[in-house]
Amino acid sequence: MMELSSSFIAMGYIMVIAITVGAIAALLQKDLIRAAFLSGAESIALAFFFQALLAPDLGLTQAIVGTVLLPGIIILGIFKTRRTEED
Amino acid sequence: MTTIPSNLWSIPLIVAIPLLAAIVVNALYDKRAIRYISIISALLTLGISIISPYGYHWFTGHPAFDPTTFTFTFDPGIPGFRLSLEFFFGPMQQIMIVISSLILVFCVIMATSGLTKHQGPYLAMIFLLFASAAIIIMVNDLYHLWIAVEIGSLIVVGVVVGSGTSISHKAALKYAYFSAICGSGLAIALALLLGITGFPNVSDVVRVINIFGVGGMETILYISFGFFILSWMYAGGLAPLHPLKSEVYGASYPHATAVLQAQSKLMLVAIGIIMLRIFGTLPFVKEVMIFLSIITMMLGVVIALLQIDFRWIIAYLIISHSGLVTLGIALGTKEGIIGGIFQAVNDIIYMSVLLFCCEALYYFGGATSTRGSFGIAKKSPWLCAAVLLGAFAASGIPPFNGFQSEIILIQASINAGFPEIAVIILMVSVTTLIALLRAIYRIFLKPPENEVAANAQIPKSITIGTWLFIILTIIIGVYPDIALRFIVPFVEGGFLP
Amino acid sequence: MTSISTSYEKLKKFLDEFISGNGYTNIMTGYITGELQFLIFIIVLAALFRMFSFPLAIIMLILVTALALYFTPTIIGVEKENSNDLNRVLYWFLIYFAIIIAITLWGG
Amino acid sequence: MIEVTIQLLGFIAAALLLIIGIAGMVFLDNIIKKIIAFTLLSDGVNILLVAIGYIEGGVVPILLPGMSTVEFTTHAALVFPVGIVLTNIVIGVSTTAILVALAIMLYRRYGTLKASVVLKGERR
Repeated sequence: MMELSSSFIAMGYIMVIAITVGAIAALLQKDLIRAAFLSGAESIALAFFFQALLAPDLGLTQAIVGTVLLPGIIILGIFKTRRTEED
Repeated sequence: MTTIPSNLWSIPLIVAIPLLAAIVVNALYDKRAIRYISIISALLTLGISIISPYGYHWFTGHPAFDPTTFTFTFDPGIPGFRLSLEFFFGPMQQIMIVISSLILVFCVIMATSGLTKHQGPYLAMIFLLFASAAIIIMVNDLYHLWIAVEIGSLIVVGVVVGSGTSISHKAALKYAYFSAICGSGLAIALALLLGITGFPNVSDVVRVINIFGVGGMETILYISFGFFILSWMYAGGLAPLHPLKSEVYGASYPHATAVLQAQSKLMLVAIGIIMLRIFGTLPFVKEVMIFLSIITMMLGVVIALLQIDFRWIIAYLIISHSGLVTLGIALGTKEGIIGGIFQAVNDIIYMSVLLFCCEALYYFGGATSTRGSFGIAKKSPWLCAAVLLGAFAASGIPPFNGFQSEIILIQASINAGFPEIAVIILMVSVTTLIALLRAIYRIFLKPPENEVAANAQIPKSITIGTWLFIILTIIIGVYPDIALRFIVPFVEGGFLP
Repeated sequence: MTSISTSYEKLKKFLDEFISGNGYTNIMTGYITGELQFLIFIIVLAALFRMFSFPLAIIMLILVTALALYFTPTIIGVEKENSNDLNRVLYWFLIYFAIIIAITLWGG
Repeated sequence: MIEVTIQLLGFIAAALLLIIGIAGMVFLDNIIKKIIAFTLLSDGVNILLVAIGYIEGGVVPILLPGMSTVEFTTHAALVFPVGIVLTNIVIGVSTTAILVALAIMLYRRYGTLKASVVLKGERR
């Protein structure tokens, strides 16, 4: 039991770092498509975190919505407008 | 006392009929049949809300837990902890829903009588807007409160987009953007309350806070209150977030604005009363609410003086008068709450008169700017009379309904020990008259300089709607008990029977 | 704080611009009414501070009256503040969040 | 010294995401970037809600065979936040879709995605 919870916490640290780095990296990109994909990567980490927080169904939903649906909508918008951020 | 129904048949219908109508109308898209379907479903909603008895409805159907006897019960009279999501339909809810579904009927008739072409999705949005308003006034649990605020703001965006100009797209984007932030804030507030008390039901939250206290959790309660205030500000258009809401009112069609303003008044009343019930015992809470409403009244009415378009004048006046509504609720006394809710009812009615007159101006070629003078009084004297009566009602002149609620509010503020607030209410009503008469003089009464459409035909629905609401203002103004007998029992009975 | 003569000059300049017609646009009545209304609103609002403490309210009243007279015409500033620019609304929003965070830290 | 639990890490992640999301929504100029920042903010709210419902040493709120009711009610994590979060995810998707659609409409009219140009206040 002890082993499991400590490995959970170690996973939690990794996930917090992954979420933060993913979020900041997504907002700092000039290329908007890359930003959308990075926000999807952040969502994967978030889905694992939901798993650790005893909500596995939310993990599944977040994995599908956050990595496919949301970046898909945003990329659709980017194709209809422009790909890079103007100064 | 008669038994209160615990699984009322009408509450699901009031919510479901607009939802079904929205789905059907959206699917039909461009057919002629949508006119009849939408009018029939609006009339059905009106009829159900008139004949419905009072009572509860519990979604998910779980019983309440009675902590004294350790049993489960469906009896609403027992103060147990509710495990399901609770809706309540009482007298106050009835008058609010009746008035707003009356507006919905006329709005639907006007929308289908020929300003736009692809009106299926647009009408669907209007129905969903009404549904969100009906949910939020009946709701007694935080989960549905949050859902209704979120869905309601998304639907506002949809209605504004339906007007189809670039300024309405901009207004919609801004509003959607803030709905994102403020909806998240309301979710946080809800989560904090849930964390403190463990119950999603508002009555249970209040009971837990009263019985067990908050035990050193005042800070968390204050943070939750802060997020609640945030969603109150943005859902009802209070200062300093009022530019968003006024832009929404001004950028959409006037008939849609009638439903929009009804929805936001209902939101103000519902969220305000829930805030008062949960946080009312904390120090500084009422003061914060009073300051917000005074600043809203002041800014709304001053900015309305500076506008040069009739639509925008009405938009800012709606903002200012929602400050009056919130002021009554924020005072926290019984008299004040009666005045606030009564003001909300009256406000919805007389603003609808002005908005319907504004809609009629579209048939004269959109002559709503106060820059030109169009001399519309000569072409359509009845319209001019209607708009003048609406302006008098809005500024609280005695035979109309605005007077009755404002006098209650003034008395309530004097009795609560704030004569300054009474002065401010008087100034707001006088300034409303100035702002409206300035525009009415330029557009209607001044000899014409600009050419407008010579013999425009105003549709009968607008004329009937305008005069029906004017008659309502006069009836409520002469016999205020018609409206007060719905509102007073709600307040005297400690908010819930 | 200004002396009486300079505030008199300010008031005179303000009136002159109105009379000569190059002060504001064609809705001068609205502007003048709005200006007066706004000043009185602010003064009444300052009086409402007695809800917290009475001496503070008197100080507020005097301060606000002096400042309002010094900064006339205030209505231009009010109008600018009430523009529906996204960034301006976001500014109020940030201030609001700052208040919430301050409450959090203050309450410990 | 505060003991580090998975719940505390959840709160930290929520706070970080909320701060990053708000900062992105306020300070970035590109409308699409603002929308991405909104999805981050919504994620932050979701994880805050789920972390509030977490119980240390608890179990997933699913009644498995062989588990007594008492054991379940004392150990299961709260279900209500999960319901809220599920709704919030769906609402977040629809809000994002609406925001992107409006951004496309405004891009067609103005030819730029800069919020400071498109969403400037107008004198009326």
